[in-house]
Amino acid sequence: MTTKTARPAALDHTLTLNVPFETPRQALIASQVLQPDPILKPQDFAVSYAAQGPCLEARFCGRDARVLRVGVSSVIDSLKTIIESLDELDQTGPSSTEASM
Amino acid sequence: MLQTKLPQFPKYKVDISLFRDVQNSNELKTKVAELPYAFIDAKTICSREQLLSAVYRALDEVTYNKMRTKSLHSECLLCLSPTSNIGDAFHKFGIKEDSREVICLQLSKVEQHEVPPFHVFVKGIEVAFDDEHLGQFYDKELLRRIYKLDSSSQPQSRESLSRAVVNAIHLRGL
Amino acid sequence: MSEEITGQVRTYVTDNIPITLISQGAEAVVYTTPIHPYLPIDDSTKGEKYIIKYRPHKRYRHPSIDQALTKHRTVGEARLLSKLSQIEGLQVPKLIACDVYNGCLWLEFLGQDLPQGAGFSNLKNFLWMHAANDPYSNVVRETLLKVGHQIGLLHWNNYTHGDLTSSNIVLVRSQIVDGWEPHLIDFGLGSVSSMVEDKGVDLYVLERAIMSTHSEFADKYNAWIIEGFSNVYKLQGKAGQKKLDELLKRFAEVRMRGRKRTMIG
Amino acid sequence: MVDLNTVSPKDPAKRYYLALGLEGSANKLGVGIIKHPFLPETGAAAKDNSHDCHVEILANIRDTYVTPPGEGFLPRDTARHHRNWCVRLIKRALLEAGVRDACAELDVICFTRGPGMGAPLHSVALVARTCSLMWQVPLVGVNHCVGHIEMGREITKAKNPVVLYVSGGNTQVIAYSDHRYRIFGETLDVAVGNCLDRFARTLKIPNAPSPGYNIEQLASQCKNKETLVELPYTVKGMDLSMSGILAYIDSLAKDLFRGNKANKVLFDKKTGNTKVTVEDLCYSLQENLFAMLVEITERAMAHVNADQVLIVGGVGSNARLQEMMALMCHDRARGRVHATDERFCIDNGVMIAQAGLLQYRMGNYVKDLSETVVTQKFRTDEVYVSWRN
Repeated sequence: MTTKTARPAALDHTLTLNVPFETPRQALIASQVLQPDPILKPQDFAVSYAAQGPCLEARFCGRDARVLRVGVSSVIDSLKTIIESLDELDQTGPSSTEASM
Repeated sequence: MLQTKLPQFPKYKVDISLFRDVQNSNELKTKVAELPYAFIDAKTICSREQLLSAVYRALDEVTYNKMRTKSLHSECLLCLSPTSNIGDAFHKFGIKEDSREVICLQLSKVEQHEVPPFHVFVKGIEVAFDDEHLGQFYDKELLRRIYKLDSSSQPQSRESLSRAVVNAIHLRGL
Repeated sequence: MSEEITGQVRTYVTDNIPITLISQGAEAVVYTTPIHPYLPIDDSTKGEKYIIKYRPHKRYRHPSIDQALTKHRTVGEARLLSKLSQIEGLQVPKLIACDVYNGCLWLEFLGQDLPQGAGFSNLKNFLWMHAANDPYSNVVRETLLKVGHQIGLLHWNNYTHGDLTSSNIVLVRSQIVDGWEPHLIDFGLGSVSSMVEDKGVDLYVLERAIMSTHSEFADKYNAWIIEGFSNVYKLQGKAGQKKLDELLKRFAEVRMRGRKRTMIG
Repeated sequence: MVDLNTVSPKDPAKRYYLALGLEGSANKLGVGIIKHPFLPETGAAAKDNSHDCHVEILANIRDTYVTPPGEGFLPRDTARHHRNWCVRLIKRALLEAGVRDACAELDVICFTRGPGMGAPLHSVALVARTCSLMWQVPLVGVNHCVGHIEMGREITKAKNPVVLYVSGGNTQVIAYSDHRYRIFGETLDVAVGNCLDRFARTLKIPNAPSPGYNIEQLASQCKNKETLVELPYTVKGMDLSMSGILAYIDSLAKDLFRGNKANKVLFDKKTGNTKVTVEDLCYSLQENLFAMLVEITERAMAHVNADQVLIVGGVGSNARLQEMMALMCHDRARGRVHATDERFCIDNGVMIAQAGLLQYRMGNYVKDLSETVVTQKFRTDEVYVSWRN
């Protein structure tokens, strides 16, 4: 996890997350799943995703620390859901369908 | 004389006569309570539909709601009125000491036995109870005041006045 | 069920008043009868027809709601017609009698049969009749201008119709040769309203009605109606023009969103 | 002419379609799996058979986010609930349905695209997208209301009914014409379910199994059914308004709890005794609201000349509403009312699968993930209903 500060204009609070996945395919899926959702206030916050090998790189920038925090935390919530889906539902074969409930 | 029945209320018969040059209004007014008729000041009636509307409303009230006065005749007078004040209705529509043109109305059950005809009591000249004669006798300004028809929407013709009056009769108290 | 309701009405009006069912809406059933409820049969009533509009009892709702509603609506419609009848130039059916205890209104019957078997003289049939040969003829234009004029009068006086379809506009032969006088009927959903929204919806409902039945010529037809409508407001000078602009703006908005507001889930 | 077989089943040898449906637009999270046999007679020459697909329900699981009495469900918390449970529910559904290899067996994944609460919708959409990508199964975004309608039609086999859709978020009277479910009338402010939920909150009665159910129980215990507490009756043409009724009955309930003797509706003028109970209020509220609903439904029936009504949505499971609607249908056209039980009328995944699978079979599925963005506002009449005549 690295923090960068050199961003132009108003969105000068930035953060980049590198999330490791088991395979490049899973990283790609995660980036594709996150991609479509529009940002509610693009003037305050922006995010971009890229799959690099087995890693998902998410770059955030926001107008202030609070906006950045809120935005990042919501993406992390989403990521948790995606990762759980990948972990639990990928390769749904006889061996992995043991109900965990 | 108009002898009729309202089709929806076949158990009642309605007799109506219009008199002009009535000489004994004074005497008739004192006998209103004892005679089995309603005596109406013709100045306050502009059309047949006005009076018959009131008769219809009276029978409707008596049949489906309740009788609010002592007799069918007083019920008719009340139903002519735009307000629900019985004394006021008598005062406005009932015969006056100096009434020259008078409408006699008898509304009764069919089985009720005959009562003496109007002319036994009324000293005057009977004319047809129709819109032509009513149109000669009614007092436009008086009617406007009674029914509180505001001046901004002054009905021009007798027909439109009659229409406004019929509306008021059917909407009283509702 | 219509037989059941018709049975109720027959009992109510007695055998002396023959009735013919002409329409069965959700709320009211409408009959015609040749018998006037109180005027004797003579030259003035012979050959005439009258409307009986009956609001039947609804078993599904609680009796106290049912009675209150029937009375409220019967009175409401009668009162509205009474008020409208006082507006100069506005043509609505005459109220003959109102029996709130039985949910019955007696009204003047308006309209007649159109020539060439084109059906009853409501606006819908009238436009159908003309669509066949000369859809843009002068009589169509004149009539639609007058339709607009009627609605203009209604709205200018702060009333709305609530169900303004081309079947609820009935044409009556006028003094002028081949001319027609439009009358507005069925004020069951009408109300007193100064809200531009309600008026905009009225105009929109009519526009849709014309479009759905006379789509080919609807643009011109609707334009004529609006022209007649606007003339009423323009006669009222600056204030009228201001209200007209506001109303037409809202009409356009209503049209854009298709009458309904968008709402969350 | 509608051909429901424009897309072949994934495994043509099996001659059936399998669809997974995910629903999470409000506080219920639902996962359903359904099967449509490949019926040759629903092919090109067929009539409108979309209400008779011979659906087989392989799994229908639901988990409701229940809040304590007096509290409603907030979007954030509801979304968290859905995120916590969604994957577990899918696993269980696959197991129940006997789907061993989702990748090979599922034809389509259907999810609710709207209308509803944004955050809960989004959390379920994420799972749908992930599954679609990892299993290589096409996606269909479904309109929640259309889901209700299609499920109701399939379960009841109602042919072209007027639909009353009543739930926590919606109150609409709908009739089908020319490939759209057109809205004839609807609420101008709050939905009927919302109105009941909020009143339940004022009464501080439990939210489980549902606030509306508990109000229904209280109403049935009303001892004085002859007299109603008079409430505003606000039908406006084809539409209705309920916010005024809610505000008024809320104030009555508050006065009742506070013992405000000045309120003459609740307390006897002379003795000060209570005249009205909580049960009376619930009964009167139901009678009033439902009379309004039935009335606008009848208007729509008269308009389109229909003789059947289908009630869908959570409030549709209310027995009194069904009874009133049945009386109206009978009196109006000797017609009948169709309703489903709580398995189907309360939000569920099966209904999303049903509507989604119909759409999929017409060849209409997501081509680009940008089409899967959820939307809080999504009107029933925006959907092009290709699967009906």
